[in-house]
Amino acid sequence: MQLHRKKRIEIIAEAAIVPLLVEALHEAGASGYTILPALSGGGHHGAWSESAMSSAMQMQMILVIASPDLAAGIAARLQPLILQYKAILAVSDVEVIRGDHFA
Amino acid sequence: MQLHRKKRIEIIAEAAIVPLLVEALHEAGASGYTILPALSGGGHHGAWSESAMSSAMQMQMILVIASPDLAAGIAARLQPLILQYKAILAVSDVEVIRGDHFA
Amino acid sequence: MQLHRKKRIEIIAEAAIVPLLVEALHEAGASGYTILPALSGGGHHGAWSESAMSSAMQMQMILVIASPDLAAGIAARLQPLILQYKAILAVSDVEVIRGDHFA
Amino acid sequence: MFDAAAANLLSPMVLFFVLGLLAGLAKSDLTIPEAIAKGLALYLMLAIGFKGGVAVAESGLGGDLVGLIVVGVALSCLLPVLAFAGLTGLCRLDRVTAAATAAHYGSISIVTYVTADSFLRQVGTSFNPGMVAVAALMETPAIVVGLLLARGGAAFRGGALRGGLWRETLLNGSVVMLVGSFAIGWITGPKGMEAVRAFALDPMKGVLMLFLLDMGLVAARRLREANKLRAPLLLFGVAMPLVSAAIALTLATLSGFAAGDAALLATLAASASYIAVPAAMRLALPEADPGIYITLSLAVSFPFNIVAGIPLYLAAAEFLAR
Amino acid sequence: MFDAAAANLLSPMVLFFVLGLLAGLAKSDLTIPEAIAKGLALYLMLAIGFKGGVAVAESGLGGDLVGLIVVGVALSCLLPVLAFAGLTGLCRLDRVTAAATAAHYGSISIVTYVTADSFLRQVGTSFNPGMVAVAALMETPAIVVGLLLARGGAAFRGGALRGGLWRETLLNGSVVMLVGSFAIGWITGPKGMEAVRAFALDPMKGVLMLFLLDMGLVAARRLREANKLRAPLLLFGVAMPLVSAAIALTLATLSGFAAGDAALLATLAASASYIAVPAAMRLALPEADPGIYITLSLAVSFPFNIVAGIPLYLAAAEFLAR
Amino acid sequence: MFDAAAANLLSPMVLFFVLGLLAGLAKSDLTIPEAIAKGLALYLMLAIGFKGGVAVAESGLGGDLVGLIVVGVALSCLLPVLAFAGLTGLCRLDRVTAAATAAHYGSISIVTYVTADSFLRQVGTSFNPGMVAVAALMETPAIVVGLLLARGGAAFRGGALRGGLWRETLLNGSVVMLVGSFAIGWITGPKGMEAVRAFALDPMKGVLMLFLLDMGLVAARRLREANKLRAPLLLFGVAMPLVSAAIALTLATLSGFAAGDAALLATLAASASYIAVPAAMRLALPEADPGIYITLSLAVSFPFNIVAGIPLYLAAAEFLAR
Ligand SMILES: Nc1ncnc2c1ncn2[C@@H]1O[C@H](COP(=O)(O)O)[C@@H](O)[C@H]1O
Ligand SMILES: Nc1ncnc2c1ncn2[C@@H]1O[C@H](COP(=O)(O)O)[C@@H](O)[C@H]1O
Ligand SMILES: Nc1ncnc2c1ncn2[C@@H]1O[C@H](COP(=O)(O)O)[C@@H](O)[C@H]1O
Ligand code: NA
Ligand code: NA
Ligand code: NA
Repeated sequence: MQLHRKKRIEIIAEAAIVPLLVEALHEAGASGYTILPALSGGGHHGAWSESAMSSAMQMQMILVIASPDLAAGIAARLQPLILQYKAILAVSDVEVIRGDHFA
Repeated sequence: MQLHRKKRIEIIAEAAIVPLLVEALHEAGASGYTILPALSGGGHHGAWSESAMSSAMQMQMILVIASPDLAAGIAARLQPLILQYKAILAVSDVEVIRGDHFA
Repeated sequence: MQLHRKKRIEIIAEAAIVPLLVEALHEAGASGYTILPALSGGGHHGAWSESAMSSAMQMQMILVIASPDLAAGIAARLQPLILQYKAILAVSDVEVIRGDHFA
Repeated sequence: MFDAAAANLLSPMVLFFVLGLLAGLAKSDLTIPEAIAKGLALYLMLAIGFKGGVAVAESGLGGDLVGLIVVGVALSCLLPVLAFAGLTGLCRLDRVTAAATAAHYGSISIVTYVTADSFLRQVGTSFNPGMVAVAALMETPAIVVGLLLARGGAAFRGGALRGGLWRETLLNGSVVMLVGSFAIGWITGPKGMEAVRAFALDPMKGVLMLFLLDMGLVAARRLREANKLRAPLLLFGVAMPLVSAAIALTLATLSGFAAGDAALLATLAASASYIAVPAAMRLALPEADPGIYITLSLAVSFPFNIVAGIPLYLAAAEFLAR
Repeated sequence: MFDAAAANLLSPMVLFFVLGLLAGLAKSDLTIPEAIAKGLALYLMLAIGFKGGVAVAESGLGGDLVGLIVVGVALSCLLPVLAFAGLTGLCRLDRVTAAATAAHYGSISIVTYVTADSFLRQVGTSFNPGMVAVAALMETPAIVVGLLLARGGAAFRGGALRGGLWRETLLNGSVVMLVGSFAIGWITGPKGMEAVRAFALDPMKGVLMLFLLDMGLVAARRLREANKLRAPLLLFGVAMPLVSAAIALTLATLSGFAAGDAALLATLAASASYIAVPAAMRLALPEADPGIYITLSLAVSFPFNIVAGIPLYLAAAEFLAR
Repeated sequence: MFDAAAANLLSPMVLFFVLGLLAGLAKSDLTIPEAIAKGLALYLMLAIGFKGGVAVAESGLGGDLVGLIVVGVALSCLLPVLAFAGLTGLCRLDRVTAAATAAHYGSISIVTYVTADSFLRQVGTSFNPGMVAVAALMETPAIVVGLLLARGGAAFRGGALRGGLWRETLLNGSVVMLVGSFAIGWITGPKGMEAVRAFALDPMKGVLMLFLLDMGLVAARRLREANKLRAPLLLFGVAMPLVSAAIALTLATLSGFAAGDAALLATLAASASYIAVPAAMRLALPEADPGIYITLSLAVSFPFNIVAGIPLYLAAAEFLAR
């Protein structure tokens, strides 16, 4: 069985800007993405936890698997948004089945 | 403090087939797994987001930590299901505390 | 665009002890963390799935990005809790934008 | 008929559905949490099943019920064949996606049924209280027919009907909830209803109203998220309910069913599943395109039935019953 | 007594519980979203607490209330010791898991209490409106006793009672909700009830019905997911409620409590916690096996009490009161 | 006025809010699932909008409604300027965070409005049924003013008002829900209300009660999670509602509005947004600190208005109307 080397990009960002990031992902050429919910967290701006009152500090995680080249392009395309909105973007190495599924 | 080298297997698949994959994980000898929810996503088949109307495109993530050998076995055992149902399986390197906990 | 080498720490633990782990993370000097929900899972103690009846086996995932040094300190600080409560702690390599954001 | 159409269009239920559609198309960020929507859906099944069971306990199984069941199940088996012919022949869909879509149109949408039920009560047309049992029994036969259409005899030998699928089909949540609530309503009768009416009966129309708001939002989002549906498919999503309702009305007239029963039977025939059948199809026919069948049933046929279909089927049923 | 048992078994609440059990055992995919079930549970605590408080505002604290509280708290402290002896002696469970399990049986299940309350009203047996306060006060003492049984004196010196545990125990959500709602009901009285009765009173039985459906599903799933429970443990899950109820009824008779109060006290004694206590035990006694104590309390004793226990305890209480 | 304050403080709604505050401050683990709380919030918007619309259909648009709208929208535009001056001048907040916070105080909190509505009914003070439309129209103008304060003219040229922001602002969920429900209530009138009153009207106060419990929990948690607010900011969170209410009451008196209308207008002016505006500000002014503006509006001004503000504004309005 053959595995294919890809990159795994994980973005932690406020729910409010996730649509902007997804748009940027499309522009960068990502062929797919998955968004996961978060419950709570903490950082330089204090702690938050999900609540119906306000989604203003609610974070979500975006997960993208992409080829190394595309991953570099995605990171470059998203960087301004990541900096402006103080989101987190982390890249790591993964190996996948179905290599051709990922742009 | 000693860390132990293991593999981290991440599977993104439709909720409907997650039970099949878990069954296959058991057969492959995995000693544990954790399933995380997803909110929305997009890919070759268009975008989806969770809704009460139909779980037909709802994705979930299965996470398995396993020894390198077992991980290879798991990937091989799951491959046909991954291909048939167009799921995603990605493997990466991790180091864990409590090495003996993982088959 | 420059990426910075960090560690990604992923902890899978029962919801009930997550507050203890977060406290320990603070003491270890982590500058931030994010908690994600889990739906179900299985392991040496049998299977669980989320239910309103009892959060006694409900798991959550804590995600922390930290510098390699801090990550070692975090793992050391959390080890007793991880062992006592039979949680999972896995460390892997990532590269991030905004290196200075992470202690 | 214009009165009926107006009564339907001006009911708070349909207006909230339209509000949801408009908000969704305008990309408003209004959303109803998934858990709430699932809870509302479960509530509606419980309430409609329980109410039907209590009504049967009160007034007995109407003489026509067996006939209604036979015709209903026959429709659930036959309509997929028709839909399949249309989808492969006229819409040039691939065999497997066509078969999966056809199964949806043989099965039913319980929310469409609940909306029709409350519409009939509003305009004062009576119907057989056991009708909800007909709805439950029409949910699943179409799944098997769809699999046969996709795989031929191999459906039984090969993988399609293996594994969790039989359970998924026969014990799927909505069938269990409907049939179970119906049975409990029947057993406990009016006394049971008295104990729980403030929960299970009185708020039902209001819950339906909120749920239809969500349906409108989801249908609009589905329309936007879907890769574009070609015109023939869109047409199918409107024409198939009309054809199904016409066949149901014909059979109902031949069988001499009352106008209310005929209208509900037509509504069931015209409605398409978007809960049970998609789940079964993803498992059994993974190569079928869910973007087609969910969008058609949820975002085209469902709105059509809610807004225009139900009063139309009632008007036709009353015309034929004269 | 047979009448009472039949009235219980044929109530929509118990029938929906049985439906949930059957659907879960048959592996139906029927599920109620976790958030909805949690919301229903919170609602039931609010409603039962508020109702009790309003009733006290209306009719005053019954003369027996102090006695009921004393006996209830004593039961919550003593029953764990008995359970511990049985679990270590007869079932040969390890010390820590036995102690954790024992704590569950000293504490109470508020849903069992709500079901008994609505059963008593249905059959027309009156009881002290402050009884819900007894329930709240019985929730937590057993936790401390369980820790003492597990750790001996070390429970106070070492880690077990440290940290969040006191808060977890005394300020746990269900206690706060029950006691808070009771107090607010007492303060606002009938006027407050009038303002919110369409929410807090009228739909209560119906909500209980839906919640019990979920309890049935969860209990069945727990039975399936659990590593097999050995026969002695299963037996314990049925015998312990009977023993606890018998002791409670004896004390109630000696104290001269009315039949309704005695039946509720027996129900509280017989019921086992599956919310507050498991959470506390995971923190304080991580080496105890949750597969044992959750399964026993949720999947064995809870169903037994709902289906058979409650009418039995009432029948016995009425017999003893004669 | 003391009677009014007591009536408010002793209503189950306010008592449950206080229970939530206390439980949250004591770090009880009582929580209401996010989905449930969102569902309750949507319900309250639906119910209050629908009720307002039906009331307008019944009694017509009161002659003052245009005047109320003009004054309301003017307040929504002017109050942010005042708040901005106070926040930069007296509290020494940075320009962008001050502007973002100011926008919250120009906008409104619909739950505060619903609480005031039910308080007025309880004490028997009548008001214009179209008032809920005033509330909806006051939600968004303040957002634009806030952006102008932060960015000056650049708000229109540069990025702030680009992208999803207009939609976020004009089509945000709460506005759509309020305005849509109001319109549907108006269209369907008393007949529509009759069909859904057991859902949309009767349980409203009870739902508000449960929702306020959650608001109390969330406000307390926010207070605990927030990096410490300095004293001048805390003071602002109490003083600003008083100043806003005073201005609103002055304008209302000059315009000759009835006491009930004036009290509601003052409540709207005094209340600060914690749903729509924070979401818009995170997008448009990411460098503003949400820890400041959410904590101030949710954890300081909201509790003040619920517990003390509403009866105070009514007392003042009645005094001025004499
Ligand atoms: N080092 C980190 N690891 C994981 N999540 C983080 C980290 N830092 C920040 N976050 C998440 O990002 C949110 C905002 O971070 P901050 O801007 O530092 O307050 C936090 O509340 C966390 O949810
Ligand atoms: N490259 C990717 N990275 C992360 N998730 C993906 C990726 N591709 C697909 N997915 C997920 O898998 C689902 C189905 O993908 P597809 O079959 O390409 O439509 C998508 O909706 C995403 O949730
Ligand atoms: N190898 C594993 N990979 C991922 N999750 C695991 C693994 N082992 C255990 N878990 C999670 O941890 C929980 C408790 O594990 P255990 O103590 O082995 O029963 C399981 O129910 C899973 O949610
Ligand atoms: Na059909
Ligand atoms: Na007990
Ligand atoms: Na305001």
